[in-house]
Amino acid sequence: MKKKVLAILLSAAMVVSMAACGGGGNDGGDTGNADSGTATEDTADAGDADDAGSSEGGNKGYSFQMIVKSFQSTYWQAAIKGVEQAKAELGVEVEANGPANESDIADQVQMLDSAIQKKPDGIALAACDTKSVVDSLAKALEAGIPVVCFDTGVDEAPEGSVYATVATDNAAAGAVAAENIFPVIEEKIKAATVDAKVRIGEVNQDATALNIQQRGQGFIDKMIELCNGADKKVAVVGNEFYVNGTEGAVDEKEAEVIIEVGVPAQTTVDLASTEAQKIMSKDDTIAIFGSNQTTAEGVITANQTLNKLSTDPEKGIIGAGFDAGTPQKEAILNDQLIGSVTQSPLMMGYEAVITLAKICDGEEVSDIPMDGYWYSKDNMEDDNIAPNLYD
Amino acid sequence: MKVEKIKQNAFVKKVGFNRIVLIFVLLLMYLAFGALTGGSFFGFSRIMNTLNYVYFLGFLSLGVTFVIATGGIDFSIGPVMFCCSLVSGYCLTTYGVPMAPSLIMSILIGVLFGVFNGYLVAYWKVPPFIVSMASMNIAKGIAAVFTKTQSVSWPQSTTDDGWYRNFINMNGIPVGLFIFLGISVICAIVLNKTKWGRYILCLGSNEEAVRLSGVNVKKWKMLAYIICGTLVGVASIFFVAAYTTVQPGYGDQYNNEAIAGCVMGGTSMAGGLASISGTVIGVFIISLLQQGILALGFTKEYQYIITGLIVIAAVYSDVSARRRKN
Amino acid sequence: MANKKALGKLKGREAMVLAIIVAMIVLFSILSPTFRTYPTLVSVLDNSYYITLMALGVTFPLITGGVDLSIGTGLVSYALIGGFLIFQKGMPVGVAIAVCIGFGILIGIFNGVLVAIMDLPPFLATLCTCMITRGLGPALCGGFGVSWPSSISADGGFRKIFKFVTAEGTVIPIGIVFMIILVAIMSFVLDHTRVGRYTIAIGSNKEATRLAGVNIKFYHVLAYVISGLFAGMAGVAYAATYATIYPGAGAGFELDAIGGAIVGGVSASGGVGTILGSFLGVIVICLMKVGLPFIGLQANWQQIFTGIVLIAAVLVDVLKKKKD
Amino acid sequence: MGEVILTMKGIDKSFPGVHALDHVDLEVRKGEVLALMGENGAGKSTLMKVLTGIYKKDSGTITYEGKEVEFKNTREAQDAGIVIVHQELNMLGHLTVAQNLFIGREFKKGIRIDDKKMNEEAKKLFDRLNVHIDPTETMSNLTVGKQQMCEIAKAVSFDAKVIIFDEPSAALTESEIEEMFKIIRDLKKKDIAMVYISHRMDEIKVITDRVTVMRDGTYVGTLITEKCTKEDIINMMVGRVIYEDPKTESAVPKDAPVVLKVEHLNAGRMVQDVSFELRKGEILGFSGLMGAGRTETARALFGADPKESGDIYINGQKVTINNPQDAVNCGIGYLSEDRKRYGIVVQKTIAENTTMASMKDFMNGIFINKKKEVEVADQYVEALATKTPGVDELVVNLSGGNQQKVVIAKWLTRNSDILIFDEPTRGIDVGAKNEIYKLMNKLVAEGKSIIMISSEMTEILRMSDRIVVMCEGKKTGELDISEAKQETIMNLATREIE
Repeated sequence: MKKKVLAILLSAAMVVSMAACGGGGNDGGDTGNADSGTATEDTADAGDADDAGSSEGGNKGYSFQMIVKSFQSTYWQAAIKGVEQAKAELGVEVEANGPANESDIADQVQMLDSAIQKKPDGIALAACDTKSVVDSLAKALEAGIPVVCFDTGVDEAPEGSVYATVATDNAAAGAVAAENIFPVIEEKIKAATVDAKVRIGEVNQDATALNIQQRGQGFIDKMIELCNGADKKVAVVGNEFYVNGTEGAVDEKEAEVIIEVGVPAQTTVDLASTEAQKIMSKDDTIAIFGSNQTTAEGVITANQTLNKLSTDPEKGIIGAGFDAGTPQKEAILNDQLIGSVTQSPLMMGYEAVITLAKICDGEEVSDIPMDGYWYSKDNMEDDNIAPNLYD
Repeated sequence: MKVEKIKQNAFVKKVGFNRIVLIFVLLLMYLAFGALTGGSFFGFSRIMNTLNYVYFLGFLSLGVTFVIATGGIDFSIGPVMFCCSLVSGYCLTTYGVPMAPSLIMSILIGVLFGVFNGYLVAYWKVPPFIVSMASMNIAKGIAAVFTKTQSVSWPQSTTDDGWYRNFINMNGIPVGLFIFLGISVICAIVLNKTKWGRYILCLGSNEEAVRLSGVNVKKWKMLAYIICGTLVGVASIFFVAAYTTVQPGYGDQYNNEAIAGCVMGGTSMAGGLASISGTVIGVFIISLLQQGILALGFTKEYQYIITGLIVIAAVYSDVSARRRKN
Repeated sequence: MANKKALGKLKGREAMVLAIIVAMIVLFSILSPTFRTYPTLVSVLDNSYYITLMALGVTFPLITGGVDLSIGTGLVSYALIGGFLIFQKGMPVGVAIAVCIGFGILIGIFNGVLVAIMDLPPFLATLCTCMITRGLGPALCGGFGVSWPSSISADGGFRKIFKFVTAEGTVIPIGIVFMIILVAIMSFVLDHTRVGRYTIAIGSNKEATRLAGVNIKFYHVLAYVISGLFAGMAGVAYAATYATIYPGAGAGFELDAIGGAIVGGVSASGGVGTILGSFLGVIVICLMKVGLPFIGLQANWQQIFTGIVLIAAVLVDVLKKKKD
Repeated sequence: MGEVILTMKGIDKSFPGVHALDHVDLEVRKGEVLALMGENGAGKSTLMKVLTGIYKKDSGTITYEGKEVEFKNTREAQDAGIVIVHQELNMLGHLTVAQNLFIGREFKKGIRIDDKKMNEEAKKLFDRLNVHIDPTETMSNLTVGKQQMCEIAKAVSFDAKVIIFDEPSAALTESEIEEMFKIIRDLKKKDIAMVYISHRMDEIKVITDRVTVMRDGTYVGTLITEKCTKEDIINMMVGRVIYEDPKTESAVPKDAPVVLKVEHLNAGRMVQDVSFELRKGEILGFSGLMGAGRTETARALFGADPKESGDIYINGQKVTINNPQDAVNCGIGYLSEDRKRYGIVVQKTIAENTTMASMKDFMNGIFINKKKEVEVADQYVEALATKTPGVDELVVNLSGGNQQKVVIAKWLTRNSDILIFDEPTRGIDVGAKNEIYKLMNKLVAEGKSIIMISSEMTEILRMSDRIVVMCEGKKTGELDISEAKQETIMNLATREIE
């Protein structure tokens, strides 16, 4: 009996103590990030030497809450980096947090609500799911807390709750990939006939937030447009969602070009690579596009066995990716991928905070559209690219 | 006989005592979090948030309590819950099935999985653990195939179909709480006052003896799984009511939390010993924990770790208590 | 010779699984020309390494009548921690691998203590460890995804353990060789050493084993340590196969491994099972993982089929028991 | 009589709330068989467990071969030469006989276990005891008796100086017991000391030299077996004479109606073409050796196990019984030999167990009528004189005899007319045994009919009106009590073996 009580008390004590250290960490300035997984240490290591110096810069003393989709992919590390810069410049508090996993929708909603209850001067939000945050945004509106969406826009947001959206135009970004892939494979497409079809693959993470959907669709639409330009008919096969979602596609039989869309059952590299493999191991495949970091890495992983990727359409399959991360950057440097589209997470993070600050200063703010930049071996070092190519 | 008398009192105490300690822990945690988050934790809307989590988790826990009472286990509940709201939600959004039928459909799918699991466990004697593994995969698979691997968003409260969200919160009134407690009471009655519960508990404790008493154990065992399935269906409604969006391929983590809540409440994994009230309190503890951890700005990871440790503590106390008794 | 008979039975099971494997390969090859290519074979193997390793390990707890659910989330967080050390702390890969495996063993011991010494129900105990490990990795290294050095990079050599790429770019899946060696070793351990003998004994009748003066606590813990050790190795294999390790992944991996073992004839109630069986079982699971997409089924079908196969596998046993 | 090899003095041991051993003394001499007797819970097994280091004693001294010793675990005791043959069999069903014999002390070549050598050694051992068991046989394929032999063989194989038999005969057939006695005598010659715990008086008389009696955890006294009678021993055990003589003629009128008629019942190897009748108010004894198929017959009749063929008539009506439900609805109740597994739900209260089989009589609407439940349970606690603080007591806390009574109450509540008692008094102490017997007589007097399966000859002869004898799954004879003699039954029971 005693044991039982003891055990339960013990666990209670544990909770309290856990909480305690959390609280301890919490009153300290930017340790908000520390809680959300020692982000600061990382980014500190990762550079930002000027951070220390400029931290005495302006001091507006605002405190913001930032909710990201998750800290899973290094993409968000870059975003945090941007936030760090903004913090340093403006001397504001930003407490960043995010679910363990881009699909823990429920958690993110809870976090957003928590953030609102902390009554910050503003909230920067990258919504995992655009629908489920709507109610919370309404709460924010009531509480009079300005919200800036970054990375992902929330279309159905209640009027006036979201002051500005700092996000990539994903459809455009997807199109960018298509535009850059097409010239390389143009010859092959021209050569294609109904009997000798060519196949273009796309691996798309299961789309929770619209942005990846739009991206995938953007790529498909652009590619179709370009192919039609070269008067070739295009068919879309694979995941029914895109097959049904696409206009201007024809039936597989009378098409010269086939766009095959693979969607892994879950957002894991292994499943992504299986999908990529499936497409790449077909003989008529001439190009493949991984529409976000995970799936792009899926393509690379698949290639480790297939060894089919090449920058020369005659030698093998043309590969392109999205976002950055070490594996992709290496793949590009090693002529496996011809290039990749990067958004500017760093800028997004930065802008998001800046915008919030402006709002607090009562300035007018408007949406800041971010472009997707195509980067390849040649321009990886450019100033407008390099900072966005996170590891 | 004197000896046994003592033992028995100890046992009675144990049952009662258990709850008291739990409630104590619950309050302790609440205060702790409150203190650490500078009061913001005591806000009304914070409570509502916590409840949002309590609802669906609660129904899952109630369901699995019945299964564990039979000495079985079901950790397909999380994915099955998602499967329910995905499939019915997809019908709602894509095939234009009206709201009411979709909700009923959610529950029916839950029941179907209950039947499936129950049948295999009771009539084919497949170990529950394996059945769970199987139906977990099947649930995920079906959901994904059906929705073409796209997430499904149920209507917002603002839309005409939004009324279903009043289940949890009708302009500020936590309706869900009443529904949840109501159903909990029903569950408690079923478990303790009816033939169903009596047989479920007994066969959890000694199936063969019950069978040789001329009871159709298979039927009652299956029933436990069906009850579980039904409640999972209900849970799925409360999940979408709280968070609108569900997506294929997930839901595993809720198994652990649901089972945790149930075990913490003093339901013994060995079967035959279950307590609805305990489960309810357990669920509140888990949800409060989840809420508190997030409020403190921790990420989910810490919640996983702490929940894990707490459950270990709870189970250990249960085990050692039973060892003492024998 | 009843012993032979008993052996015979298991052999029968393995033969059956082997037959299924062949059947699947034939079926897929017929349905999909792209399936019957060397690269696909290699990729099936690639996908199998970390699952196989998990399965080899988890077979031991299963035979003691327990289970280890922590291996899936475990291997990911070990790999995560390893990668974290390499990139954030600039440690050599060797150290990372060691840490990876070390953590596996630690968690193994933890499980062992919970189950064998504190006497908790294995299922629940390891479910908790599953939660803990799930949090552990991200908590320790900041919840960011990390990638181990790629095969091209200087210290990417460890990837060659599992897959050797010749100059002409042909890929040799030497990983499978290691798997076979490990299968041989572990089979020996299970069938011909005290560790294995007592593992079976515990699964068969714990009390009797104790009264026979066997230090069951030790051997029971050991079973979980083995499982942990292999989970650690699986972590390395996973890191070696895939570019980036994302936190939060790994839930469900264990089911592939345990499912494989069950399909391979390991009894969920303990006392029965062979390493070879588990190995073959895993191959079946992996064939489905990789194969089904090739025959034009969306990846999700794989999950459904896995479920069905699992039930089928157990039903076979149930029916067999009914017969005799 | 050899010199003393082992003495235990003033051994004291308490468990939470129980004073299991109160300064018990014990003395064992080389080459003797010492019977250790006492009712269940008298502390026999506890004492032995203290000796072999399974329990730790609170106080007292153990002197073995002149030195004071205290073993920390069975292993140490074994190494010192004190081995215990446990009451419950400690088999590893999935391993072979040889692997079982040498578990914990395998022969090894390097790190490899040398199974070949183990098989050879096992073979030698069995030859020495001349029992015929294949060392490579998987343990679970052996009969209970054979498994028990392995246990003994195992004990012998640690060239033991003291062997403790804890109710070794409980699961053995008469012939196997004979075999065992041969071994024991043989061991005596080898000057090995043995402690023999058993409930069976006749065995005690046959095999032991001295009898030490315990009661309620205390030492009562020691007798020389030849110089004492059963009554003496029993008196020391319970302090009252309860031994009764066999029934001489049936109490059932010849014209009593047949309530149960079984024809050509077949269920696997153990039940082959069994037919018999049961009259109203009759106790039909089922005698035979362990594994003769009596329990199997009962279970098949009750629908607990599937049967291949055979007709069952209740009061002349043909009935189909495919599962226990059918049987119970036909008014049959089955009291298993293994109460804990098949009889009671230990974690539940007496009341809950009592109404288990007849829930539907205790419902009002969808709710259970707890009040009525308790009333009825109380009645039966009265009627059967069940020793318990109350009906809300958990059955796990009751003694064997009282648990048996709860099971009986369960069937009476269901008012079953035909009761199958399978080994009704196994593991029940002598006092409680007697109560059960009285109870059975009372029941038949009230017009119930009883099938009693028993391995204890005295029990059969004392209770039955008629006796069915089975052997190797076949019915080999049916005797009226008046013509039944121990010898006649024995050779019916063993007919096919010879």
